[in-house]
Amino acid sequence: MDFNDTSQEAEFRAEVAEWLQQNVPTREELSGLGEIQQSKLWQKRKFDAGWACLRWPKEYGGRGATAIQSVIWNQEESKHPVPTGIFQIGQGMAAPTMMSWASEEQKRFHLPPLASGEHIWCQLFSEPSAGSDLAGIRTRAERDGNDWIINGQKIWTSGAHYSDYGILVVRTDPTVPKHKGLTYFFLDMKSPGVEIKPIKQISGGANFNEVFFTDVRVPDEQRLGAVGQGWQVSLTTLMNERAAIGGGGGGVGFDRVFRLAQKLALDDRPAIENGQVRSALANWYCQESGLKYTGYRSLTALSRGETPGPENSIGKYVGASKSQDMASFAIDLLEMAGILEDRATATGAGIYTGTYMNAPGIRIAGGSDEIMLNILAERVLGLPQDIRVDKGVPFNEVPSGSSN
Amino acid sequence: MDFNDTSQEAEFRAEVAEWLQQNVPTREELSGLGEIQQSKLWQKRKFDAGWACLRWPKEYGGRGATAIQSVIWNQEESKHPVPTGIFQIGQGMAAPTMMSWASEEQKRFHLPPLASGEHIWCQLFSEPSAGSDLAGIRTRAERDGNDWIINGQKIWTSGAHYSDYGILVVRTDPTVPKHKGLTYFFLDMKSPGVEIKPIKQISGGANFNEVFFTDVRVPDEQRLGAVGQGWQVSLTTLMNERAAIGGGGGGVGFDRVFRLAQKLALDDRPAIENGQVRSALANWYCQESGLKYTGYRSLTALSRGETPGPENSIGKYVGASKSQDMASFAIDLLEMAGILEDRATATGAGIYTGTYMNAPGIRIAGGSDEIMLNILAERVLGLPQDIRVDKGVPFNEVPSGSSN
Amino acid sequence: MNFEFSQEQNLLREQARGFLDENCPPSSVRKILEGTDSFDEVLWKRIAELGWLSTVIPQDHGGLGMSYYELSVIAEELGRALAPVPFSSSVYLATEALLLAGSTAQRQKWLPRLASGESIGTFALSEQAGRPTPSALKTSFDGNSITGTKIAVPDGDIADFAVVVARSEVGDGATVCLVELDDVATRRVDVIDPSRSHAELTLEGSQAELLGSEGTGWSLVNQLFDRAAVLFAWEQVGGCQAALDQAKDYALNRYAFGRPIGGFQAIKHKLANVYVKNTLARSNCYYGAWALAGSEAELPLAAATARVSATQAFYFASKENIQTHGGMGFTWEFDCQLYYRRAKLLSVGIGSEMWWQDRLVAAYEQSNRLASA
Amino acid sequence: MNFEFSQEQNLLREQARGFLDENCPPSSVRKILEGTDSFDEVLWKRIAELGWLSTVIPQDHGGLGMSYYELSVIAEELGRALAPVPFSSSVYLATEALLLAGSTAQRQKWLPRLASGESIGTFALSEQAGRPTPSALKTSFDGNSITGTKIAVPDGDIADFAVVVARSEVGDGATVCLVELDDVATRRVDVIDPSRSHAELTLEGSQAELLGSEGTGWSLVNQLFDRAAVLFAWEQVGGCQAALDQAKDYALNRYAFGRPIGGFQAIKHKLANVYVKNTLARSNCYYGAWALAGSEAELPLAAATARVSATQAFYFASKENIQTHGGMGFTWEFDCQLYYRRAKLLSVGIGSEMWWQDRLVAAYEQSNRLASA
Repeated sequence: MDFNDTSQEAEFRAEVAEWLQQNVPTREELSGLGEIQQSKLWQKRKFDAGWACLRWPKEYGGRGATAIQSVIWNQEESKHPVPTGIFQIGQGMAAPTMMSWASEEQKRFHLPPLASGEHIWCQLFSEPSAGSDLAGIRTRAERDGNDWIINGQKIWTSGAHYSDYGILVVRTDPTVPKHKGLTYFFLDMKSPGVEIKPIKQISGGANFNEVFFTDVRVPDEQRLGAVGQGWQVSLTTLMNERAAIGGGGGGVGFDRVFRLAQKLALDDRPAIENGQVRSALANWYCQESGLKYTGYRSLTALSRGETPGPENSIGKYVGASKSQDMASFAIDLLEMAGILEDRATATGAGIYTGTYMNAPGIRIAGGSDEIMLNILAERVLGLPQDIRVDKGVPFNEVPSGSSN
Repeated sequence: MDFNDTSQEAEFRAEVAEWLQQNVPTREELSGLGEIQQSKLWQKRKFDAGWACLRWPKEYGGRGATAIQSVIWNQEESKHPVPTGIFQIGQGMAAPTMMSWASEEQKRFHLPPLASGEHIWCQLFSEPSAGSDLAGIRTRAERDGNDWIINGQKIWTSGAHYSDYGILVVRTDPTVPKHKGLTYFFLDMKSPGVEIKPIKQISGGANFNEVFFTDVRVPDEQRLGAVGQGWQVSLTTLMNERAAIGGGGGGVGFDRVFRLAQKLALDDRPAIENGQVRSALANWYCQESGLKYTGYRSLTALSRGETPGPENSIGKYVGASKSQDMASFAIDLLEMAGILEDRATATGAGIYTGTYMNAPGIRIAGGSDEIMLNILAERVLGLPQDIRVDKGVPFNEVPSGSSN
Repeated sequence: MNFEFSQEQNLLREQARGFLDENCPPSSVRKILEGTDSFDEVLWKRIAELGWLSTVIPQDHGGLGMSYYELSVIAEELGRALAPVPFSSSVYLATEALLLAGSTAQRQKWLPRLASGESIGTFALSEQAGRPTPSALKTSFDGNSITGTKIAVPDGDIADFAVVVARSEVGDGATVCLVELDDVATRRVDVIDPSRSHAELTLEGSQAELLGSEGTGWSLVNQLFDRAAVLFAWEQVGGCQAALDQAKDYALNRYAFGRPIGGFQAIKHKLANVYVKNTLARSNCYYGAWALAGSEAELPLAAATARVSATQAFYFASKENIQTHGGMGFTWEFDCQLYYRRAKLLSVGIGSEMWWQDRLVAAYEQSNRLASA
Repeated sequence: MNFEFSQEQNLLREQARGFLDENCPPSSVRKILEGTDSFDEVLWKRIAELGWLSTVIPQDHGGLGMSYYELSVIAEELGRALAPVPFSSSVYLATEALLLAGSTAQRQKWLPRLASGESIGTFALSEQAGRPTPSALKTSFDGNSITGTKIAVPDGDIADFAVVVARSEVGDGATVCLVELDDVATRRVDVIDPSRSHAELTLEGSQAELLGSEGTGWSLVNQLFDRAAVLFAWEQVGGCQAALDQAKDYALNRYAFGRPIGGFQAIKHKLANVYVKNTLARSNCYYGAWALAGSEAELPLAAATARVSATQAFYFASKENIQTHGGMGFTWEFDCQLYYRRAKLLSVGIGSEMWWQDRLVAAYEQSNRLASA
């Protein structure tokens, strides 16, 4: 057990740090560009210098680096204020799925533009009536010559409006049990019949979209896996999703609330001296620290060639409620000023209310708390699956209440 | 809404108080008697003066009093240190079942000795492999002429060793679905073939027993309800059980921990000044107060002739975990002295550890936390029942794993 | 002994619920939340016509002279409907302050206007982030005029007058004043629940008159908070129940894996726990209403108990309502957010959960001292 | 970067687990719990033979001179087995105190005996109910002899010597002494977990020698607690895992309503939550072990983090293990009680969860001061 770099690791880190130092875009370079242009500029620069998607093979635009090198890169890159989020779904979820299921030709065609930031991809999985029960999707694909014709609706699609491609699961046979009638495609988001509408969230933002399909044609060549094998292909994507979002809930962190408690008065003394404040802070520190070192342990496993398992579900599960409760507590500490969202009125206003309003979404996105607990119970502890009344039942005979 | 007595209520309360003042047994009267003799002495005295089982009709040994009079009696009686617990199952659960299901002759024969304390009854329901799933009992009864012959084992029977009679649910037909093959009896606990063994609990006490039946004969006259109707009869008993134990978890209460926190030092100041202590105490006070007034609201409903419903499950559910956590917290406040059970060593030693060790049993007895939540969800909120894989399946074909 | 509302009170509840179902559906709340109006003026006028504003105001001041049980019933229903009106500011705070400490002249001037809805009153205490204390107050009052800044004043942009807490060099360190807001600079501010408007008041030598006596202001704030806490708690409990109802309805009608999600124990037990917290909070509110209606001595403890449990219950019910709805609950379009926003707004409106936990224990200590004295 | 135990350390774990499975099954624990023996003497001798007592003692004092990673591995396995031996007293407390503050002579005299198991040491701080502070200490030390009463001293009835904290009029208010217990009156006392014996020590002018220097005792106690906390936390995490394993096995094999109870979400999610708490606690213990093995500066924060999360996890795992077992879990006959008792014993052994929460925040404050200085 050693937190320090080996000498090779230290050397690699120094190389990374120096390159970053010299190549991170300056303010002047970024000024006037929107977030997407900024992201693309930075991604292209990394790609050109061989620093994009480090773990990918070189022939697909990567560097063929080790897991630990990739971690070192991420640690060093995160020290700089560079935009990276918009490529996460394409590089983190679509690409691994392509690597497992696409043809060599498709990989050589699609992966380099993903690595270079030229193409952005999105994920078209969830539907209004299929969230936790993802395999219950209803969007239909019907064969027509060499094409498939897609009709239906997807939801919760991040970045659909600026994406070039999307990965898509659809139902090709509603007369067989639900997991067996699915097929997986990728498609050009500019295809005729694709309509994108933003969804406004309770936090006021609109990071997600609804995507409607009306007679959208997708060539059969863009199918990944066999017809009816869509669920297995989806699992490749979902496993990588879990690894990607495993890091925690984001939002307000321990240190910010700690500093708030140092600064604020409580009965004319610093709030940090209050036992209740100390106890709450200590518990959140334990959670943050526990998640951090659980992450380190996963990285170590990764660097030994092991696959990170469903235990990664812990991060989001614990992190989301922690954020929610910390934000709620911070608002309480601020008392009447806590509700202010007006930056002119109060220092830090809107930060805690922002997390308060965002956290409920984190508790749901990418698998709700309840789904995470089921995954941990079933796949880590080996407890039995829930009783499935839809097991073996043709999809079009499964009860669906009013939700269809 | 008024907490105060009406003038009739005040008059009744005065009458009760005066009678109690003059008739509660003195220390001299009780000295040398065991708990059971003490209880019987007091019960007989109440019975003779018309103060036993107030709500029962007079012809069965009661007083025909109103619900509110019964509450007033209980409030006044609880001000005196008199022993009453051993009659709870007989008077609170067996008697209401007899009133609903026994013949007039049986009621006139059995209820007065229950009211007078001459007879003590116990409840023979749970089995080693049928706890939460009470209808899964396996103890068999087979018809033999006018008798039934009982074989099997019951568990968690309070007071079996000093009881005169027991109420009993057994399986009379294992070839029909589980709820349909049960039949309900009462029996003489001195019947040949009844063997009683105490169960030692983790708290060190032995308040419960295992009861073994080997070819025990019970006359068919002692059947309550029809053959195969045992589940419905049991529900009468269980509804009354819930009302009887609805009051909460017992053990360490708020005021005791509050006083401990006033007395103990924490960093050289009274512990009660610490914010964490105040917050924890406030939360427990809210729970205790909430349970108390929920109880009052039930009494009001009762006094208006409404039946208390499954919402009474709240008391035990909330109270048990509250006791457990309060005891754990009090031990923590005492720090190293908290683990002492040696009364010679520490004031109040053993009180908190005693509750700590007892509370897990309260969370299970009379319906576990999980069963309580199911009851509230299904019967109060109207949510669907769990999926039942044993529904409609002949009992002897229901999977039972290794637990039979 | 009787621990339920009377038939008349329950009839009032039915009428109130019927009225609000019709005149204050979620779409009305949303209109204020999303628009620029500070409150629902039409609803406010109708509420005034029903006499709700005057419930506990004595008849000789233009009120109905009814009890706090009736006001509790109305508060619960307003909480259930999330009514976007200045009821809590004008009735629980301004009216109560006048009833507690107003001079004859002040009562004669303002109570009839508050009763009729002609005037809206509010209460202004907070000046900065954190729990207010007398020693941290900066607002000064010289006997005739007041200077200072008050933040996050509920309905501060629409109120005709505010009960304002100022520093005092004598007594308990605070003095309460009544300030007419006609000439005061008010600026509406964004808050977590825009269906209830808030403003910053900049007092620059504004005309002000004493309410109560100098140097007894902090004691008045505490008395006022105890009274308002019971009524805030009833609003919160109303919100709890509405959030639970919404979650339950959704859980019964939303299917996953071929059955209603309300049939999964994860959801069943979640909602049962919401029900448990709601029930305990409601029972504590009964206790609070009883104390508010008559028992001065028990009020501080009863108010804190009602307030703490209602605050906790509403936070829990509103967040688990969203969770039960899954992704749909996180959309702007669904009404789950309305309860979640209001839960937080009400929870700090007259002091946070932490603050009231502290007050609860202090009240218990005090009642023990009295009992042993 | 590498955040896992080495192959050699994992091999040690396997050996330790195999040894304890054989030599310390639950029936051995129960024998001490139910009997009159203070500890399992046979097991203790075998543990000594394996060298576990000497893990971190330097080779020139008869030890193995290994690292705290090896000791962490052993602590976890002892915790998992609930070993009824004075390991924590003698190794985490007495040995560590000598390593921290012992004079050359004291180290030369005692470390070899502790390493071989010939002597058992312990630590005596508490004198009364509540959190100890220097100002509340009554035990006095005059340079040669010590007088006072120490309660709830772990293994006080079987220890050969105790590290005893006495009052000091100088420095930080406390002085630590080493007291041989041959002539000291010790009285075994009943505690919540009788598988670990405790005694009251009555010191009446007993011969004592200074450990460290006068008036630095409280600082020594704090250093000692930070070190012991990591090792206690590993024992707790071992217990967590065993309780979870027991619950899971039962849930898979106990049927109700025609299926294993482990298939009901109420049980699935309960045990998943146990797993989550255990995992976070374990990860924090890794951090603690790393700090204990090398980073003085990070130790206070790392130790408190490991300790708080392990204490919470063990309480939760042990109580929900009983709950998962239903009525059977409440019987004396089942082993659930062993974890539940041990959880509480370990949780106050070197200071409660509350105490360590306070220490955690203090350590964070301190590390921030250092970082900004």
